[in-house]
Amino acid sequence: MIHLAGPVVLAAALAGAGVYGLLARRNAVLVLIGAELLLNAVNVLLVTAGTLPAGGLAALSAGGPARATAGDPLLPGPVLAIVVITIAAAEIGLALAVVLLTFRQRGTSDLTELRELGEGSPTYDEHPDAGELPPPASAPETPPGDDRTPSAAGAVR
Amino acid sequence: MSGIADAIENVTGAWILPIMVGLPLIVAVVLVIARRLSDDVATLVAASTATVTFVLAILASIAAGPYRDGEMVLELDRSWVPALGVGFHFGMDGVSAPLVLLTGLLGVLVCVHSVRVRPASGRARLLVACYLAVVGGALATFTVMDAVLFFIAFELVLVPMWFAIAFWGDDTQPDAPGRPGGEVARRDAANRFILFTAIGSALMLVGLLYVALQTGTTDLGKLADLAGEGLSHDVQVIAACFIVVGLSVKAPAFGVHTWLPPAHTIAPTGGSVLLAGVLLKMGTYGLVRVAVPILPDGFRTVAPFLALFAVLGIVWAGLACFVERDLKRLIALSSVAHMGFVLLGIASMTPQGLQGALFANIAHGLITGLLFLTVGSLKDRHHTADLALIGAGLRDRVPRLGWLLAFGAVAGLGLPGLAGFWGELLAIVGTWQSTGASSSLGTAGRPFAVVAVVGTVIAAVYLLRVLRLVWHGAAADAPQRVVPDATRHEVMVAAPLVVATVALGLLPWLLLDLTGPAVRVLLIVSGGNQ
Amino acid sequence: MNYASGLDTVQSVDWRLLAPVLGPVVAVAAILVLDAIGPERPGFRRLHDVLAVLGLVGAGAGVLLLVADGTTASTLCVPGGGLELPSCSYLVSPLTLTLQGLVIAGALVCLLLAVDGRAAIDRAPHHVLMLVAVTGALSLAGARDLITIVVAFETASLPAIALVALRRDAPGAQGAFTLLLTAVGSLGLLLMGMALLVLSTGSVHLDRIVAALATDPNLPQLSGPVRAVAALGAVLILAGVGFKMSAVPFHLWTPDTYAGAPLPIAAFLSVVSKTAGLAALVVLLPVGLPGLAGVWAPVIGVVAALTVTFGNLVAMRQTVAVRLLAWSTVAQAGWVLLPLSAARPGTPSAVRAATAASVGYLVAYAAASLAAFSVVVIVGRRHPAAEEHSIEAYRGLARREPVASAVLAFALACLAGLPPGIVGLMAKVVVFRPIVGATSWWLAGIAAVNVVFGLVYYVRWGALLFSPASGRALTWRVSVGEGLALGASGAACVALSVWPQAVAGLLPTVLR
Amino acid sequence: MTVTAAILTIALPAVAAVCGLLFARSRTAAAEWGIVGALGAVVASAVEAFGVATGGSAASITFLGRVDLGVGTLALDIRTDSLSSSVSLAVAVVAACVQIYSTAYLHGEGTPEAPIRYPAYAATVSLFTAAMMLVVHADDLILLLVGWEGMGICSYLLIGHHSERATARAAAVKAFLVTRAGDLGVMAAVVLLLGSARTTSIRALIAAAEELPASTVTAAALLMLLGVIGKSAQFPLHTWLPDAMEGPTPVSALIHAATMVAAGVFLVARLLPVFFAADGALTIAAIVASITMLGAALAALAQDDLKRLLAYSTISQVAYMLAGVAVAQDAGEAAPGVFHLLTHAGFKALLFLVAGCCIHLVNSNLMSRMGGMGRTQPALMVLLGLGLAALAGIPPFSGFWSKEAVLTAAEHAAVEGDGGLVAWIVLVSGVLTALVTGVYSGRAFSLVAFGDPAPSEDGHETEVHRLPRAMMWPLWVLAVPTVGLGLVLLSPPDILHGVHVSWLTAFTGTLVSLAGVGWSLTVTRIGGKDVADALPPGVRAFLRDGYRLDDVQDALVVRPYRALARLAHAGDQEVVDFYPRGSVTVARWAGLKLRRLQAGMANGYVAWVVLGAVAAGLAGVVLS
Repeated sequence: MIHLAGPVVLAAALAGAGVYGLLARRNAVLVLIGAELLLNAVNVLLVTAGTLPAGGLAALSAGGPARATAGDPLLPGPVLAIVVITIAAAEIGLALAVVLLTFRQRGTSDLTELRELGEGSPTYDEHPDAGELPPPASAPETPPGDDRTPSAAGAVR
Repeated sequence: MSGIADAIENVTGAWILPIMVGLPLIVAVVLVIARRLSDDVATLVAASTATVTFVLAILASIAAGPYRDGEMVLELDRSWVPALGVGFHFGMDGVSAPLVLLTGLLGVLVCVHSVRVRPASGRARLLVACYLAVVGGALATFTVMDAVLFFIAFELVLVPMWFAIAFWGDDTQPDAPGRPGGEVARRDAANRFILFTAIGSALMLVGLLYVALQTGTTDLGKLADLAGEGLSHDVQVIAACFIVVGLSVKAPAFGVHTWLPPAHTIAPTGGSVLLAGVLLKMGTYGLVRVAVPILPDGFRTVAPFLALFAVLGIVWAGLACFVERDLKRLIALSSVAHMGFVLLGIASMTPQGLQGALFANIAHGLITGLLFLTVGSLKDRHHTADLALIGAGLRDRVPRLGWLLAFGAVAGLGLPGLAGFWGELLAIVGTWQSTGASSSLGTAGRPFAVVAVVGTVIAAVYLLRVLRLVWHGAAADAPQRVVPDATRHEVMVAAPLVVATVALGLLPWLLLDLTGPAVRVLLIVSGGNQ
Repeated sequence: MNYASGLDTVQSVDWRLLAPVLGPVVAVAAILVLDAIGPERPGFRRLHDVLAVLGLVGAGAGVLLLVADGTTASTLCVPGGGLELPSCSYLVSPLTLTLQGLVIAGALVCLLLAVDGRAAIDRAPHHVLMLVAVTGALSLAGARDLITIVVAFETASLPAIALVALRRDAPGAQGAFTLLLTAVGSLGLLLMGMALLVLSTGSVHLDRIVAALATDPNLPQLSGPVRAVAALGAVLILAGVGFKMSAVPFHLWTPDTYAGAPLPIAAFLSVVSKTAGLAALVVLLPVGLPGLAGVWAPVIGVVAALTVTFGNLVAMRQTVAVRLLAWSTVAQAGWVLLPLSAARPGTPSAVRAATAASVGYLVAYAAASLAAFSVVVIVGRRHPAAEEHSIEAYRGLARREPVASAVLAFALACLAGLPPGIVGLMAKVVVFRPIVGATSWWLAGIAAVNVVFGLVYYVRWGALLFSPASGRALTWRVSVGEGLALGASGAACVALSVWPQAVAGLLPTVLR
Repeated sequence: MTVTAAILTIALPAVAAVCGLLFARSRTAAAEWGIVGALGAVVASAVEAFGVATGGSAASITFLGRVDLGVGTLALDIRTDSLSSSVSLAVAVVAACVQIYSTAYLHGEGTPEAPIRYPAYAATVSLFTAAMMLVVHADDLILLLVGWEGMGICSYLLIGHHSERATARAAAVKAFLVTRAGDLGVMAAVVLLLGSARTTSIRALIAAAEELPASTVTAAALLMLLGVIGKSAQFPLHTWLPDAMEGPTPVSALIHAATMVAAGVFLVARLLPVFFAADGALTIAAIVASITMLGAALAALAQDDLKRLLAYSTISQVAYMLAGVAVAQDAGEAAPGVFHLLTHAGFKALLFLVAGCCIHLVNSNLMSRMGGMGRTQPALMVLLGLGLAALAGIPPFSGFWSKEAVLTAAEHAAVEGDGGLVAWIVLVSGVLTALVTGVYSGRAFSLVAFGDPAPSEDGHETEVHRLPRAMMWPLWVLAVPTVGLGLVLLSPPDILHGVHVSWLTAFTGTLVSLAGVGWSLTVTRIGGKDVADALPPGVRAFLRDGYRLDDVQDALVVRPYRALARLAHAGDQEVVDFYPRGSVTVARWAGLKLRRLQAGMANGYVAWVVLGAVAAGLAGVVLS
């Protein structure tokens, strides 16, 4: 039985790298790789858990069979790890499909180019239907006191 | 009388109460759905529905008699949401009956008023539907005997009244510094109304649920019988805080009253009448029905603060009225002062105080209803409620309206011999009495009473100012000299209010005998100040 | 359940209990086969719809059967050792059936809404994806071990992402990618939490985890670090599931994805997906980790308070109908979560009451939300701005389209908690009860304030319906699917308003 | 029968008022309703007086029912006794005279700018009468308050009758508010008594006055005294009364003679045992009366306006009444004050109605415009002389007897009783006032009857014409008590037991009065124009303006009140309404800021997820 510290540090390092990739990368594919790293950190933890005696840390620390439940016949850690790997695969498949779709539509997979749906985004369209059914001038739809400054985005388009 | 009571017992039993509540609500829905109905027919339908409802209210209050021992004779209890312990529970006693009758009466007047006097923006069919819904909701509030049902009934009036203000309200208010007029003012008024009231009722709900969870029942009757038994002092204080704060928004107490002037000012005439005459009463009724009997200890702790805000309201609103230019707004502000007396009477937790509060409730409903009807007519004719623009000499230009206004003002200043007097007097007596260690107001009682007495003069000051500016004076000075006087129809609508004001002023026992036994039961059970 | 055979790790399967989950699976298989063999003929296309509906109806029938049975039973069990009872991966309990019923009803309405829209182009993939997602949600409600939960959770999540992308345009792709990335990140957190739980308890079965973390005074107490690890696992699970509920701060995908998704799919996300989220949360926390309620309940309280406030504040500033609904759904998620904060360790009744309130609110919300979405979908298909039409499009609608307007107005009243939407009012009562019972006055205060915040935008929208129309107002003939969805969801709101017991009295005495 | 008559005295005018207002289609009909009501009241009160005189006193009966206060009940009863029957008779007679007189005084329909509004006028006068009757008969303080305030509002309506004049509007408001401020006292007393004594029944209070806690009785008496001071226009709340002359002259007769101002004195007389039991209340009343009688008499001296002169004389005379009651030596001895009330009712009504005739003739209130009526209207001047003689206390006119009775009582209290210093003050002040009264009475007569009329401003000479009969008949009717009411002392009824006139006092008083009258009458004979010219101009103006108390009132009450009102009004918008508006602003601002978080970047959203997880994780570890 190995000491817990090693795998836990490894998992932490993997998770840290994954989160970094997830947050800091601009390219969609690289971001996805960060996500995979995060999932693999989980796998390390799970496999580590598999090496613990039945009842896990709780049984170890409580120091006795009183708390120790019978071993889970499913080999919890490793089985869950396998499931995670499968899920990760499915997810990556779906993700790549979506990235492909994006690339087809917009010609880029750079996340900074793909943000017009965000309300705080500079390219957000505040009044998308303004052209079709002009709102009547007489009745403001917002309660009084409204300082309806259209966001900077509204002016851009 | 007993013959009628027996007949009702045989025919409907206590179902008369839900029938009375349901009828206007159902007709309101029908009126909304029936799009082909012309306004003429719709208003007639509404007027007759309101009349039938009023008749039912009268029958119910006869059947709920004779109010001698304060027991609830007319009561209906069915299970509705067992998981929450919420019952479909209706009942009527001496506290409810006057308010039910008042609501019925004002409902009739408002709907009859609409038969001839139509809103400028049209769609009278939907407006009277709103009125009927408000009446139904108010009747429900005054007759339900379950805490959660009370909360629902309390909320029931919000939407129709919001519609009445938001769609038929006055959108011609002039701009004032810091207060834009027109459509913005209308929307602001409607939103203020619904938002203030909603937060009030949410807080009230928290308090009610706390009580219900601690006692295991939401039945207001059972809770009143418990009279705080099994609720520790702290629990009672917390619950009372929530309930009192929540209900004071509706009442409204000083500090949370700023929704009221815009709402009353903007609302169409009938809406103002119902707001002042019925909706404000829901808050004070709630205090009498829920806070006083159920949380005697807690309410006793909170009462001095309530009384303080009540007294502040009396003085503050009275002073503010003195320089207010808009007549509708002025009457609305004066409502804050008048309801201050009601709150003060309740806070005293004395029989006299509660008697006074319940009386003042009704009196304010009648008098302010009359004033809003009259001012509404004036506003329709002058297209403004600004005192300066209405101009002087109403007594000569439009004598009927002028005299109605003068009568309303005189009644509003609490002249002895008219309905307004008794409530104020008894509320002050109760406050004066509520002194000493075991009372709710303690050392503050007497100072509050003194200030309240002064408040009665303040009312005279601002109402006489109104009369001096528009009722008195040379007709020749008025900007619009020739306006039509009140029609027979309008006088007919106002007449019952005048008669009732005089009758209650001279024969106060008409009302006090109804509420007296109930008040004693409420207070004896809760060990209130005797 | 016979464990007598030597192969004691082989699980017995009670297919009857699994019927609700299997219904959509069978339909998926049938649609796939049909798609494989059938050319694109109009008759066949309707057949796709019928099969999908049948799958859901079958699942519903299964739920109803089990409800009629009234039993609480488990399947997919592994034997316990020694004195231990067998641990089971799937449990049929009132909680399971309630959530499953909700999922099925919600999915059915969404499906009916979808069949005449964009989904008409991609019928087979659309129906398959939706049914698979439903399957995931259904099995999530019954899952009682971590592995099943993870699998079910992802089965519910991933197809939903694909459904968003089915719009096949840039906003669709962007919405899908946003959701996907949030889902992946959250999955990492969820799995991390689960791994920590496995690490600390050595088990994936919830009943064993409960036993291992029990705060029974007769047992030796857990050491602090182990408790910390488990607690960390619990809150990471909360963080991982939070995105599915659109809880702040895991909610940011919501408005973007709703705006990018086809409208029926937005409805699907707001009801079915959210139900799945609550199912995961309820199964993992109140059912799986009641002993750690002292840890997760306060965190949920903070999250719920943030969620409801944040959602309402931003919703007040929205003009686009679907975005307004998106933010309102955030706020409503806060309402759903609020009661869970009243759970306290060692008092099973409080935990149960809190969970019941949560689920009860979700039922009310689902009905109202579906009704509102039905109208938005109908308008979106006829408005030039399509999915992005603003609420101005509803001005004066009451005159032209009274029925749809009535449904929308009623739904908004329910969401706002105003009469005549009694169910909304009752749902608020239901939520306030546990909070008040736990004397969390700060939460009660925040909730009370948010009642008002919510009113602002619901009332604003509702008022537009009745305002005089300025120019041309929309008018339409609805298709069968739209009509059914509108009618059913509207009727549900009314029925629940008349009979709020359905919202208030959900879970009987035991929470499993 | 007595009781029925008492009820009718209240009900008949009240019904007449309501009917007149609702059903009178024409001016004539309105006048008829008013006269019928008033005459009915005369008959009823005569019957009542007869009944009381023959059948004994103090019958009491339920009138408006019993009121459930929550604790105990309140009986809204009325009573008849010699006090109420005598005062009600006086009220009814004066009211009837006023109603008849008014039909001629307020003739025609007026102009659109200044309409006559006769139906409203007649009805209000009827209501006024009814209210006073209620005060007179009430056996319960609250019921009394109903009538008391009813009079207040009627006086408001009547004073402001010619509301097209700004001065009339202001006077009406002032009259109501000043008396209402005083009425706070009565209201507070009612509150106090309901609290401590648990009753406001006058009978019960009189019976229990000695048993009640001294502090309660004192406080209640002092509070009621405040009301009395307001209603009876005593210093310092008298300022409304001179302004009230803006009302039509018959109304002034009604207000000054028998109703409103007398009600205050009546209240003290009615509740004398209570005041008696209260330490110091009567002392204060006596001091207030002493100040008022002399001060008002001096102010009357400097008036140029006949009605204002009469108004100040009323204040002064009412102070006599109050003093007469206040120096009573035992709880039953209100008689001198009440006697003066009755005589004053007669002669002051006469004086006002005569003044009305004069005003009617010259279209002006100024005495300088009226001169020479001794030649043109001899009959009128005889009546004026009778009234002024009674006012000045010249024997044998009624005013002489009653005034000397008051002075005798004061002397009695000062010399023999335990009245002490206060009684001396009253006595000295009373004698001085008698002198001044003589002077201004004589002055008025000399100016009106003998003076040279100043040319009218619009140039044309006032035409001499006969006064209508409806204006003259009431004068002769009122002249009868003015001359002859002293005769009742030959066989005094119950109510006047205790009225004594000592020879010494009578002699002194008469001497002083005659001196005053003589001085002012002789001034003109020896070339002077006006006895008031003897006053330095500054003092004269000061007295004419009522000691400039209006300015004091303005500075102390009116302006601070306005400032406070403006403050409250602005505060309502800016302070109280700040938090709802503030929270709306904050909510909107927050909404705007929060939606900016929605930057659209997918991995930005994940950053928030991670941040949330970290925060939650920290919280979880801390909480575990």
